Amino acid sequence: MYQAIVFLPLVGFLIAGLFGRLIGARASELVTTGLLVISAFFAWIVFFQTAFGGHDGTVELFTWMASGKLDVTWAIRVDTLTAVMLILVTTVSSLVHLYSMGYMHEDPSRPRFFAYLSLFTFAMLMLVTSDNLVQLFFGWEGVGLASYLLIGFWYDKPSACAAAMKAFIVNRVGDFGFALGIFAIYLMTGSVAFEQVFAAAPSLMDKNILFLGHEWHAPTVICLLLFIGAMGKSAQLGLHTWLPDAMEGPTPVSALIHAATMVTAGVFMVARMSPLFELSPIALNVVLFVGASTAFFAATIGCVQNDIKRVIAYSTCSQLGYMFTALGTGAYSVGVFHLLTHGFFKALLFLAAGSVITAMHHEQDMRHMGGLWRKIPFTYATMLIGGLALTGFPFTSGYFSKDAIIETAFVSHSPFATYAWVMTVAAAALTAFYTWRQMFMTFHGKTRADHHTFDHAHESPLTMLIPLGVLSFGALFAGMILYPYFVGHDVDHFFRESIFMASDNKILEEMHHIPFWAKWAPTVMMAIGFAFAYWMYIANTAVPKALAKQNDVLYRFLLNKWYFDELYDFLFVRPTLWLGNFLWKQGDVRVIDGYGPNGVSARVIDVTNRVVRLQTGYLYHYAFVMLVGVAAFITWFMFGGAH
Amino acid sequence: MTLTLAALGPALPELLLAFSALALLMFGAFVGPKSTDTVNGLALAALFAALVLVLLGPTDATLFNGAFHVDAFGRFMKVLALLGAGGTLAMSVDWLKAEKQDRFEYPILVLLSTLGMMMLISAGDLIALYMGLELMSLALYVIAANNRDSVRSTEAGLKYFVLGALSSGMLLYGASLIYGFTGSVNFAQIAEAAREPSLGLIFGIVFMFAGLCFKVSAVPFHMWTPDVYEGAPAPVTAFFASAPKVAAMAVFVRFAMEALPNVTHQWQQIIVFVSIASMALGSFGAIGQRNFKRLMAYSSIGHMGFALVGLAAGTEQGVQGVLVYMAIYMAMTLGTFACILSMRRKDGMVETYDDLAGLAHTSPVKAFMLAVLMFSLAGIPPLAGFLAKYYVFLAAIESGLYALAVIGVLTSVVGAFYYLRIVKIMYFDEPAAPFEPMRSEPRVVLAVSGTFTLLFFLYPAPLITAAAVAARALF
Amino acid sequence: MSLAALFFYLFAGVAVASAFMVISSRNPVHSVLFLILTFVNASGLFILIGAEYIAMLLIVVYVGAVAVLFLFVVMMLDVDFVELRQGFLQYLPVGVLVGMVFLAELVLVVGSWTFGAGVTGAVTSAAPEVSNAVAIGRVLYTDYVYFFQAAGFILLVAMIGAIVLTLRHKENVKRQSIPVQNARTKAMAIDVVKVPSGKGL
Amino acid sequence: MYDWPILSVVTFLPLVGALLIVLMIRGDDEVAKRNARWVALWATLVTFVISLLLLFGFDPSNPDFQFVEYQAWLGDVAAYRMGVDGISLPFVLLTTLLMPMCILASWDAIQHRVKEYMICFLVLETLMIGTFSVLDLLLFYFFFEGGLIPMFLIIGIWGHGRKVYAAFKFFLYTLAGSVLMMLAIMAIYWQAGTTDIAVLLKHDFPEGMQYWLWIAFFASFAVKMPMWPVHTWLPDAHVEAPTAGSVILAAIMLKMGGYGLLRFSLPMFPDASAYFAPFVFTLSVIAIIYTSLVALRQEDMKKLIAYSSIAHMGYVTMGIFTLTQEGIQGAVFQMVSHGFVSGALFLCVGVLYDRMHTREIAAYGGLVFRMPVYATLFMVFTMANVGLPGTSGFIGEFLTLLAAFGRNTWVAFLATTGVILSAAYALWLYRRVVFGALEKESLKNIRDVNPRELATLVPLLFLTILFGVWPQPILDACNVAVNAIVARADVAAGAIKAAALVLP
Amino acid sequence: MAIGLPHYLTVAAILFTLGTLGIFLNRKNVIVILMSVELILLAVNINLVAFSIFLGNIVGQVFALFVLTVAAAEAAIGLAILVVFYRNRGSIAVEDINTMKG
Repeated sequence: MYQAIVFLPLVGFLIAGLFGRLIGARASELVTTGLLVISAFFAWIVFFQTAFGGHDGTVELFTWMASGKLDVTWAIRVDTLTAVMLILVTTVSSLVHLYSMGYMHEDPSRPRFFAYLSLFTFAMLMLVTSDNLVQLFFGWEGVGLASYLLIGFWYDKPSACAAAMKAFIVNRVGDFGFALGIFAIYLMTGSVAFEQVFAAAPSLMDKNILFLGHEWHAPTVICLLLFIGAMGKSAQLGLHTWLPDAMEGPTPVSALIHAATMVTAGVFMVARMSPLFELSPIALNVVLFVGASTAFFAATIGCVQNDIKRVIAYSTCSQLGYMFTALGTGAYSVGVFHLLTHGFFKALLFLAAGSVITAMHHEQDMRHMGGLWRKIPFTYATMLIGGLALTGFPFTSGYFSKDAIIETAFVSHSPFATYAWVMTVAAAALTAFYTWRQMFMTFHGKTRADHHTFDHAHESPLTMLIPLGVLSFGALFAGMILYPYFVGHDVDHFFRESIFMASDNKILEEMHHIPFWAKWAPTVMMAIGFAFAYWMYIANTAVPKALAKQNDVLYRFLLNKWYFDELYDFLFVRPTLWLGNFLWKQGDVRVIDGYGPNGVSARVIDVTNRVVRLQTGYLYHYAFVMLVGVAAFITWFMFGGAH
Repeated sequence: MTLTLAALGPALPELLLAFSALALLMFGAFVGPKSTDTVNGLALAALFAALVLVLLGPTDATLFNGAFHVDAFGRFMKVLALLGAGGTLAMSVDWLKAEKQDRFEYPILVLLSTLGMMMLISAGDLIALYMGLELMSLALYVIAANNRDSVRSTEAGLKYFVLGALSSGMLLYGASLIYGFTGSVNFAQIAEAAREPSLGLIFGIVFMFAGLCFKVSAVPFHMWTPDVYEGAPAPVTAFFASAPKVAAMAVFVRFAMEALPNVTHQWQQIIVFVSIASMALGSFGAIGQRNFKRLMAYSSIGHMGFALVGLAAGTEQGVQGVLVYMAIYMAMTLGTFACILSMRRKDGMVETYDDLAGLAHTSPVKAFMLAVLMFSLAGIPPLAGFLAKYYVFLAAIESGLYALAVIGVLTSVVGAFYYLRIVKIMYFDEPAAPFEPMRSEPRVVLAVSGTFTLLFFLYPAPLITAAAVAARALF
Repeated sequence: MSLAALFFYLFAGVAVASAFMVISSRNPVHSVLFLILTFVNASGLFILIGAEYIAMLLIVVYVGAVAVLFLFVVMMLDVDFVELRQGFLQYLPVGVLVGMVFLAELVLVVGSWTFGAGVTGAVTSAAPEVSNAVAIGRVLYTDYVYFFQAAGFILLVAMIGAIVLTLRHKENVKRQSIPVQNARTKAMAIDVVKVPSGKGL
Repeated sequence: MYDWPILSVVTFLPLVGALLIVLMIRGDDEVAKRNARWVALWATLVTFVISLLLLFGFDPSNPDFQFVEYQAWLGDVAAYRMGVDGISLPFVLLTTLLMPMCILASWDAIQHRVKEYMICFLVLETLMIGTFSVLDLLLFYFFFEGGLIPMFLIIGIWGHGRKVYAAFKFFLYTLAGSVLMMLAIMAIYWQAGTTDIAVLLKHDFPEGMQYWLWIAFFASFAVKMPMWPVHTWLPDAHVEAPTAGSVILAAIMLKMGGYGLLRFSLPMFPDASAYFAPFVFTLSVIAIIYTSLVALRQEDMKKLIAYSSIAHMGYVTMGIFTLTQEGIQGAVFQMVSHGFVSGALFLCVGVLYDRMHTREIAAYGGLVFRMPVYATLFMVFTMANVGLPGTSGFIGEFLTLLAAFGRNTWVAFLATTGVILSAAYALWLYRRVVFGALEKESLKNIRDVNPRELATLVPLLFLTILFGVWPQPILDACNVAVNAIVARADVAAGAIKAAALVLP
Repeated sequence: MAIGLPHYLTVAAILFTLGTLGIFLNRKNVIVILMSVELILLAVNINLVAFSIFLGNIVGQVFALFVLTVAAAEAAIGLAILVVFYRNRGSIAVEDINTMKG
């Protein structure tokens, strides 16, 4: 069954990819979607077996690499953490497949699209089921590839190609750290398999590693390196720049990859590596700090975006920050909880946004929308549900998971705890603001779209609406149902060994004892955010413009995404290109070739010319040379070499 | 001591050459210009017969009070010299006829010159060395100016003569010093007497070596080579590049090994320098050339430098290296000159190698053979030229002459450049006007030498073994 | 100073001086004459040292044959005697310098002459009882017959060479050939042409 | 294993093919061309099939050389000795595998002097197989250097643009590197009294001598690899060579350098290898970063791939000189994998060149619209070049970096940046050539890959993926042999390593 | 001071040097070069004869005899070549012997 879950999508990919043009688009869609549904069905079975049946399992397939001490096997390892991810991935993926059948029905290269989707799903499943770091890395890069392919799906759009490349390369920066982390783990423990690494982890507590010329605390170095990888994949502050651009891909892709699953791989990885992170308070603090900062930072940008998908993208970024905040406090299960709920409601938001976009004939700019709720009520409803969940409206799933994170930040003993709490609470307000701003701009008020488009706006086909419905259910109730298992008292029983928490890590207990005001602070902030959004976009629509004009610098700063792209361009891209050119023209051509082969050959020609000039054709010169030769020899023997 | 005719047996090849030269001279003188073809044919036959006699003759004999040695070393070198003389003579007949330079004296002079070489190779004392050298050289001076109506040919003869006379003066002066400081002219006795190197002896060696270096055209006594090679008629140049080089190298080796085994350290220094300078100058000088013959002059300077590397080692291994080198050099040189001799268009001979452009299109087999020879001259495995270099450097490394070896191989890389350029011109460039078809003699010589060069590596044992035997004869 | 020494210095001095004139005089005819003088004096040196045969040979061969040959060629070629060209002086210093170094080293070395290790060191004439010429004559055709023959071949080559290079039958020169003249017959001299009537000039 | 000299047969069978062409095919008309192509194809195919027998007969657990042959040749100086072990076998098979593809790739591209072309390739194949399967030092040099001749001709006659410059540069550069090795071979002969590699591998050279010999060998192999800063011949040679020539250069001839380092430098001069390892690390790291940066700026597809090859060879040298099991096996794997991947990439460029006769990146764009199959294949190979896990490109990089990390973290750190840069240049190339709108008029009618091209690319694709997920065959094959090298390096150089290498 | 071998050798050395100098300092005509060669050979002969006498060994004189012979032959060939060159070039100035160089 494990194999079926993981490999059915691969089969789908191969069928659609290799024979897509042969069997036609429709068949490809049906095959991939069908296989994925089966896979999802198995995944749910496995989830119940594992999470509630307490039935972990590992299937070893065959050896991947064995060299020296290194032994890497292809294996499928299922424990609760994996099982949680399995249901999320397969469910959302199959829903997105289904949705795509409607969303993409005009596209000529649907087989390719579905093949890519299945490929992605396969890679993601390999990632979550790996039992060693290298296979994890395989999945990690595999989803990166799929993401690259899907972002660049409309390859005739230069912006899409650029975004795809950017996504891949920025991810590679993260992978750079991840790879080094794997190397460090191998160096310290002699293995890359989770079993051995975790078994050896406690002994690393007081070990040092020589890294870049200095002795460091081994777990800290390892965890920080791994976290760089997580930052890249999960678009944390610094390596987040690819995520908004990734919205160039088709909307289902954004829903699946850039909201629900792939971007959460970093969170999954940190949770998976919890036995190591638990050893390094410093690393956890860094995680906490970065997570909290991202949560706030991305939210600020989300407030000024006008593209409907980009708002959600920044929201994703921000929510990922929340998850890392939880991880940074040591509350791994809480992070995973938010991962799960967020997967549902963010996928829902994206798909709903996609529905809006279809309705508006591929218009994505919210400034050209408005008043749509009457035209597409079902979409509106689902989007409302998603929005409520996102903002943490009481008793929606976001309420449970997000507020739990803010609580962990509050009770954490980290030096950054207060900072994290302030940031996350502030971000809660901003989240509510941009979510409602989006709702209002899209669905309410008078329409700003041209008549033709507006009049032809219509509800999406059933294939698209069913996924919305299913996800709405998840967005509403997943939190409530699962709260005890992720946050409450059943955590230990639920996760067992799949998440490791050190014996002094009591954060899950402490968070149940926080003061009342702190517990409700996020909810209040949410209300404030809503109020502001209402005031600005319903009550007094002139306010936003005036505010923007008033705080021009701030507005531009936010609108340009804190100038990260420009900064990177200036700091990395240009110098790299300049350096490449310099090394080529100056290094290779001028110095190496100039003094090497070409220089040598030029010198040879010089010598040759001199030799040839020596050959004057005059007898007396020739005789002179002979005489000088003899004279030189006898002089040499006279005074030098004879004895 | 009485000398019976039977006792002259070991010198039979030389006697044969001498008498055939005399007989052919008579024949030619009485029959006149009509006799040229016959004299050519007979001269070739004489060379061939001498070759057979050399091969069949005794391997160890001494005549004339030690002035004439017959040994395995001499036999090896004589075979080479005779092959070189015979090969070039065979190729030159048609050429000279076409250029209207055919005279019956030419083959006779070649015969006499070859006789000189044989004497030189067998020389066991200084007088024999000198006489052999002069017999060889005087004939060469004359045939260098063979095209007596051409400024270039006569200029070549004149330059060769003047410098040759100077060099024999030096050689003689050295010989006189050696005689004076050891009291003998016989190699074996010199070796006895020269146990302690005195400065006078060393000066003698320097002067002697200067003269010998001139004959093998080693730097700095090489200056005549390019001009003479360019100026002399092509068959003569071919002859210059092959047989006399072998003979001179043979006497060089024999003199150094038989007369001076106890002062190796001293003369080694000279040879090391000369060899480095030759390799370098040969490689660098050739790059600037356009004329194929002149290029071959520099090439032969370089190759003599490589051969001298073996001599510099001063060991049996080194001598073996020299022998192998000379044999392979001979094959490559003959083949290359076979091509040069056939660079004929309707309007006459051409000599610049640009005329070879696109030869691969117009006559692919010839181009292939010449390419093989060029790669071999450059010393690229698996061709014969590589093994030649390998053996001399092997000896140098054995003797610890690392600097010499390193400089040597690096210059060989420089040298590879101009050989490659010829390949490039033949294969990469657009075809020029085709040459007239090759005549049969050059064709045979080219085929044999090209095939030998190409396939030598398959079964190198006979030559290598023969060279080893020959080298052992000197120790 | 003994008489022998006196003559040595006389001959040596004149020989060196005239050798210098050989290479430095402007007129090649003078050079040849100075060359003869040099040889004569060298011959005197040989007589002094007791090598009469070689001394006589030097006079006969060189003065009698070679130098005259030179003279002949110099006259025949009739070259105009141009003044010393610039190059001479330009190269003179460095040439002389090298020459001097060369000479100094040679003199230093030959001054150090001692008998080589393998030589007995007996400074005796080869065979005091016979004359120099006899001594040479005894070995020349016996021990050194090989070289003698070789010398013969060398002279032969010289002869062939000189002929090959310089003898030429010019195409447009009418030469007298007495046998041909004598063998001339009427048939060869007169060609009777029958001119058909009417077809003449 | 077999009672017939299988290695000799594999080595010289292509030569027989060449002889057949020489002897049987006359003229220069279409028939002759076609015959020459077919003969060459069959010769290489049969060679490949026979070489597969090697695979079946090979015992990976046997540390000795296998299929050993001996014939007297040059007396004491050298003999004809053949044999393979786990390190050389993959290269032999790589060579025999790629040759038929090269012939196929030249099927239509080469239209003049086809006969000579095929002869050159067949001779080259013999020389290359020989290089990997001889067990005699001098004979090795024969094959190693002999390859220069046909390659020189291939670049010079059938190349493009500045072909003469490139051919000369290639030839003289590599020759200059190797002549020093020739001297070292002689010195080895005098020191050890033999040129039998099997004996020499166990010979202990005096330490002082090792350094010089090592340097001499390194001079040759570093140029061949090529390592920075003696790499500049490679871009020129690659760019100007015909497609198949580039494939051979990149896929096989570069490997001779790495093979040489593994076969000779490491086991024969273990002390020197350990002593110079930091030096090689430095050069490798510079090569990886430097050439990746330079690759970023290339305007010519082949040149870009050529520079990327240099970077990838940097991983190989780095891996080799970690002197660990992982590193060396990774290096072997990286070489084999680079053989598939770079070969395939050059074939991909060749596909375009055959159609458009330009390699300018700027001349392309939007090919995916007309050439979807091509785009897919190119994508896979690009990703393999980038080192995506699941392709064979990953294994080698991963293992070498993993091992390097254990030796020196700075090296691993800097070398790993190559992972980022390689993604940048490879994807950028792909984007500019394949993606984007199809705007150029000249490209509107471009045809997708034809079956012949598919036949060359698909096997490589298959192998790239296969070895990406299942690299064990190669790792197993060389396991024992590498083990011996590592053991020798450990024993001989333990002290130096402890002192000089772990601490940066 | 008795006249010994060194005296003769010194005279020979001077003549030898003058001969070589004559070859490369001469710019006028080739004949003088040929004469210089004769000077060199004379020097050699003096050397040989002197050594022969002082060693009490006749070989040197025989050698000198052959050197004389060969010198004569050489002179003949040299002059012959000179004559043909003069016919072609119309000059025997040393500086005019330079159609080939480089």
